Amino acid sequence: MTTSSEPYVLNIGPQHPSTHGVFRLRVAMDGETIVDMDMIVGYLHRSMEKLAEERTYTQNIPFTDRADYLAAMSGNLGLCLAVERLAGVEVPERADYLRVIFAELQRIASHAMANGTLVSDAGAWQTPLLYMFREREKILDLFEMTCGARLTTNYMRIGGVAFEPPPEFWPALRELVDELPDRIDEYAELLTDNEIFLARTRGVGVISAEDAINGSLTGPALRGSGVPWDLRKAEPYAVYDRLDFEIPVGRRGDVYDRFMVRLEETKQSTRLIRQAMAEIPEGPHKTQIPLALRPEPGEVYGRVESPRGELGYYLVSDGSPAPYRFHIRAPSLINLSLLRALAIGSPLPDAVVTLGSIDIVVGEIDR
Amino acid sequence: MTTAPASPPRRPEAPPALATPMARQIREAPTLRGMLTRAPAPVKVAGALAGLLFFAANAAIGYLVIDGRLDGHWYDFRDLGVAVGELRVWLDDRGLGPWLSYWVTALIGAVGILSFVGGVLLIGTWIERRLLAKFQIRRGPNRVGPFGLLQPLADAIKLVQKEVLIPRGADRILFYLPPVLVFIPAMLAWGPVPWAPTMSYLDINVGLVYVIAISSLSVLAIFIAGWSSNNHYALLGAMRTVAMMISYEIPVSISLLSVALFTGSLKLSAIVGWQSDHTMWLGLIMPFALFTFFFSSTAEINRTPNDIAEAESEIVAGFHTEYSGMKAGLFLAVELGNALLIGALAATFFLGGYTFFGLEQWIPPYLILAVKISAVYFLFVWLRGTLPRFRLDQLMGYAWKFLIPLSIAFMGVSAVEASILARVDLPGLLLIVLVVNAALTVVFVRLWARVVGYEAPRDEVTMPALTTSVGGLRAAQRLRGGAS
Amino acid sequence: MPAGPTQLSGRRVAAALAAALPSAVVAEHDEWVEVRPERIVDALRWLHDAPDFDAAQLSNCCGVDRHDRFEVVYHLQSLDLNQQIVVKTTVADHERPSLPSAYAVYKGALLQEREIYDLMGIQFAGHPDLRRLFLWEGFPGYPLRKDFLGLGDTTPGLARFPFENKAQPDRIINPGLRPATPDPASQEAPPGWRGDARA
Amino acid sequence: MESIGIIVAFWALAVTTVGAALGVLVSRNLLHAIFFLITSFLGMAGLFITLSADFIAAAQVLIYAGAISVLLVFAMMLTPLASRDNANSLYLAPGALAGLGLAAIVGFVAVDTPWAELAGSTLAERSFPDTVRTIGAQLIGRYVLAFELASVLLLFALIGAVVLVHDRAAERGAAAAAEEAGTGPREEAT
Repeated sequence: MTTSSEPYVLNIGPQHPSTHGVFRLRVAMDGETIVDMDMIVGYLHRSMEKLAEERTYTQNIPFTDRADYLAAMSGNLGLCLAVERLAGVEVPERADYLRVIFAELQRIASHAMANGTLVSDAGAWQTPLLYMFREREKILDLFEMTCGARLTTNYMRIGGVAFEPPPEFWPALRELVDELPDRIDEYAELLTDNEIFLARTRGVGVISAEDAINGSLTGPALRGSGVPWDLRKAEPYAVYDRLDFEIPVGRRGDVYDRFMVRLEETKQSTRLIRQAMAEIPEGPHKTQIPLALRPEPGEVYGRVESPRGELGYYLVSDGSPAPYRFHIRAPSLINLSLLRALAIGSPLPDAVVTLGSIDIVVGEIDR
Repeated sequence: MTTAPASPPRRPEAPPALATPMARQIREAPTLRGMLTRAPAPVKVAGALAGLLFFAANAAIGYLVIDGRLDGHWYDFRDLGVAVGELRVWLDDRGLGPWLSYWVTALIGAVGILSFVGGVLLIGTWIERRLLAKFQIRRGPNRVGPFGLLQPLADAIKLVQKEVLIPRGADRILFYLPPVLVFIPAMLAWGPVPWAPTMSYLDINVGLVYVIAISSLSVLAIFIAGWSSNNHYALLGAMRTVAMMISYEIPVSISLLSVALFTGSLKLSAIVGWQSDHTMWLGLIMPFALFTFFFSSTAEINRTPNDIAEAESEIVAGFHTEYSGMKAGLFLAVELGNALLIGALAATFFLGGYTFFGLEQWIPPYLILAVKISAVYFLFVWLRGTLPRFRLDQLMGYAWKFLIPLSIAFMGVSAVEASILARVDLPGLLLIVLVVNAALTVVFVRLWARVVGYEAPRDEVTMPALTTSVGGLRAAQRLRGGAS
Repeated sequence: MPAGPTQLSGRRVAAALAAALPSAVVAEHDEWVEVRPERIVDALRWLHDAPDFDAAQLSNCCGVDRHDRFEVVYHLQSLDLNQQIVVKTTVADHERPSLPSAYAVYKGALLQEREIYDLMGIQFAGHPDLRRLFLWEGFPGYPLRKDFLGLGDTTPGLARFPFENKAQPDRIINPGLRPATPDPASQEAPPGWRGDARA
Repeated sequence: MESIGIIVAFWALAVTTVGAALGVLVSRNLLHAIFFLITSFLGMAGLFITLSADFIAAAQVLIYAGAISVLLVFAMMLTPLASRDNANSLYLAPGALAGLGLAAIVGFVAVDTPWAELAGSTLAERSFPDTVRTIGAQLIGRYVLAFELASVLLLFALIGAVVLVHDRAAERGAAAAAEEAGTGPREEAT
């Protein structure tokens, strides 16, 4: 008797619990094993790069909120840094510290979301996700306190930040920073010693350091593969060169390492916030810039370490108030370069966990 | 803004109380503690008196039962089975033919089981959701009725109203059947569970085999559901279920065989009777069989950590992806009912059934069983709120490489011990067996783990390395070299 | 002035590149080096392999429409040396631009080049999977081109909803778009959402 | 004669069993045929219950309806799509002949058996005797040879299946490994 199997096509998405947005995978499967995969994106395409060419630099800041809507602060910061370098705008020191504080808060919130959904993809029925949401909620409360919005913050400005945080912000932040390390240890305890979680994530979705570098991976996906690369150290912006922190680096490049790198990064972010709170000077929070900023003709590639990796803005100016070309280097999209190679030959559950560990935000992929 | 305010740091002011109806409802939602403390004094006194009275009445009747004065009389209200038996005798005496009494009592039992399971399903949904909410630091349903108790009813009404969709290309007849078919075994398997010494609907001689046989039928309904939906997710879920059932029925059967070996009977009431006579739970004597039964049951009824047949992050809802409305509701209800059923079976086989070391004399035995079912059910919910999910191959490997060999080994141990127990009559022998089995479990599991090559994860390997200098491939190789 | 802190001088890269690949360099600048489009893959590979530059990662790759030509900008970076190199190349043909694909050197070019193809219409020869990324196959035009809005007959977006207008096959949904044969009814009432709804 | 309940139950079960068996024959869809077969098995289990053979009934449900049917489903899923049709085949005439012969044998046995003597008084009591103990004693007592022979046969079948599958899998695995080593699509990172 001969047995034969017929490959069939499975449409994962655009609406699927583990695609984290409108993201579609067309998967050819042989039984439970993936034999081929095609990624279909663009359901959330809003043509930001085209729209940006008709708006001033400041008017473009809200787009960066909507690109990576889980890390709006990092998106704001990246654009502001790029424009500041393009136009030669000086930033007050206090604004730099505020930027560090908010970017790191955003990193904690985003990593909490990423790790929570990863564990949820691994099958834990949302409990770790909701635990991590607890801290995320507090951070979003802080954002709301400061700039009135929780998700699309639109907080950074060219030359500083939009608002001074209100007086009640600082005690609340202090309280959060004090309790965060305990919370992170709690998650680590819940998951890192969990045999099932280890069995599901260790040795799964392994990306070697060579592949990760060649495939343009950045952020926790690259660090999980063992490459100590962090733009906050490599090309310090704001005041990161004055603050003391470490880069967590994975050992095998599997899903578990990416998870642990994110967990450890939240700890380091807490350290950074603590230092920034201690050192923050008095002073203005913003430099006045002209309403329609006209940078000299030229180009700039400004980049920051967003929670998902290297978030770059390639701006070309022709001397007019609007950018001639506005390109967002989206880490979510580019980190998916290796997804097909990773998925082929792996069983469906592993592919789901691998996708979760790469941590995509569909708003940023599609832009 | 100064970083060191003059006054000590304080929490930000609580936001002013919102005046919207929903906010008010949240604020004034009743809590159990609030109801107890805020109740008027007469209500408190009356409640305390009622509780005392209930306990005193039970104690008095229990005393009379032990005394022997109430033996076999139906007005021992703690044992509804006696009442049904009396009814049957009374009907027989009326001369209405032997089959009428049989059918009437059967009808009473069937209606009893159906209404019991139906009612418990509603409450069980609420319990599960509230418990999960507690595990997940949220509130859970708390709007409909007191504490949200009527939420399952509201859900059911909503589901009944919803349209039942049939996907294009589905096998229409087979698509209609499964929600009904899946309910049948879930109800039938409640039959032989003894709730009290004489309170059992189907106390048949082969109760244990019957339970295994009936529970093996549910896989068919699940497979039909998956196959007829004309959906790849459903088919994947169905195939996973079938593969899992084949694997996990074996350890379940073997672990229950150990029970049969010890008690010398396949009758559920006799199994409970054995545990009651020896004042010892079988689960304590054979912990590995209990674990095997429990773990395999989670696989058979699709509960975390073995819920791969409806793994929502992989195959959406598995075999019932295409079902909508009350059909989907039936699947979900059966899933919950199966959890309760496994609770009842685990309690009967391994946890002493309706007995609790003599306490069943003083409070109604079915309450004891209900408490045990709730305990096992709580464990299920706890697992669901805590653990991630296995992968299919890991689950299969766990069954075939770990559970089945060890179950067979422990069945051999149980056979030897059962034959010793049957021949030697020593007062403390059962305790010795208990200790020996506990030791053997530890030894066997450790040895077998070594044989199959399991290795516990070590911390220094799993934690990420920390560095302060950036670099590329060369730095990565340096770090890796330093780590290993 | 706008160069990044770790960015290498384009002149230094150009000198080294010209020594190794004589005909490759077209122009040099403080910030970038411009490479002949036919030699771009060779240049990238040389930069990738040269120990002085060690451009291990293609950090960013994007196109710029200069009205009569396209620029494609490659931001390369060396992680070990912590330096960044900007390489540009110019595609002269504005109608049917084509360029060799960097995928042979950098796997990370896979999706970035697809994105450029999708939004700018630059064909990458040798790309393994060159399809539209965000937009669907058959989308008219390439939206990031500067002349996209002036394409004449084609207008982006749906001209009409596919299923809605069974009774009126020529009902205009997009008020900016005129039908091929003007409908007398729509000429009387000015085309627009509200007017269409009434009609 | 029995009580009316038993009679009603017998006829209902008999109609179910035979009807489902006919459904197996006539249904074109192989999966439908399998489900008819399961219905037939369940009906047979019910018939066993009416005969007070509770253990056999439970075993019938467990083994035939629960396990064999799942095996059939598996076999059907693993066969190529083309053969999932319960179509007419060359075996129609020999199958009909064999079926008639079997029916003749069953009929002969049914007519020849002295049912009245065998039935005795057990049915009248409407209770199930302790059949499990009896069956167990018989299996390791009077019929031990047949029992052991059957078990040895099953063991052979098991080993044979393992051998058959194992050879193929090993060959295919080796071939795949060789192919992979030849092309070497992914290099192992050190």
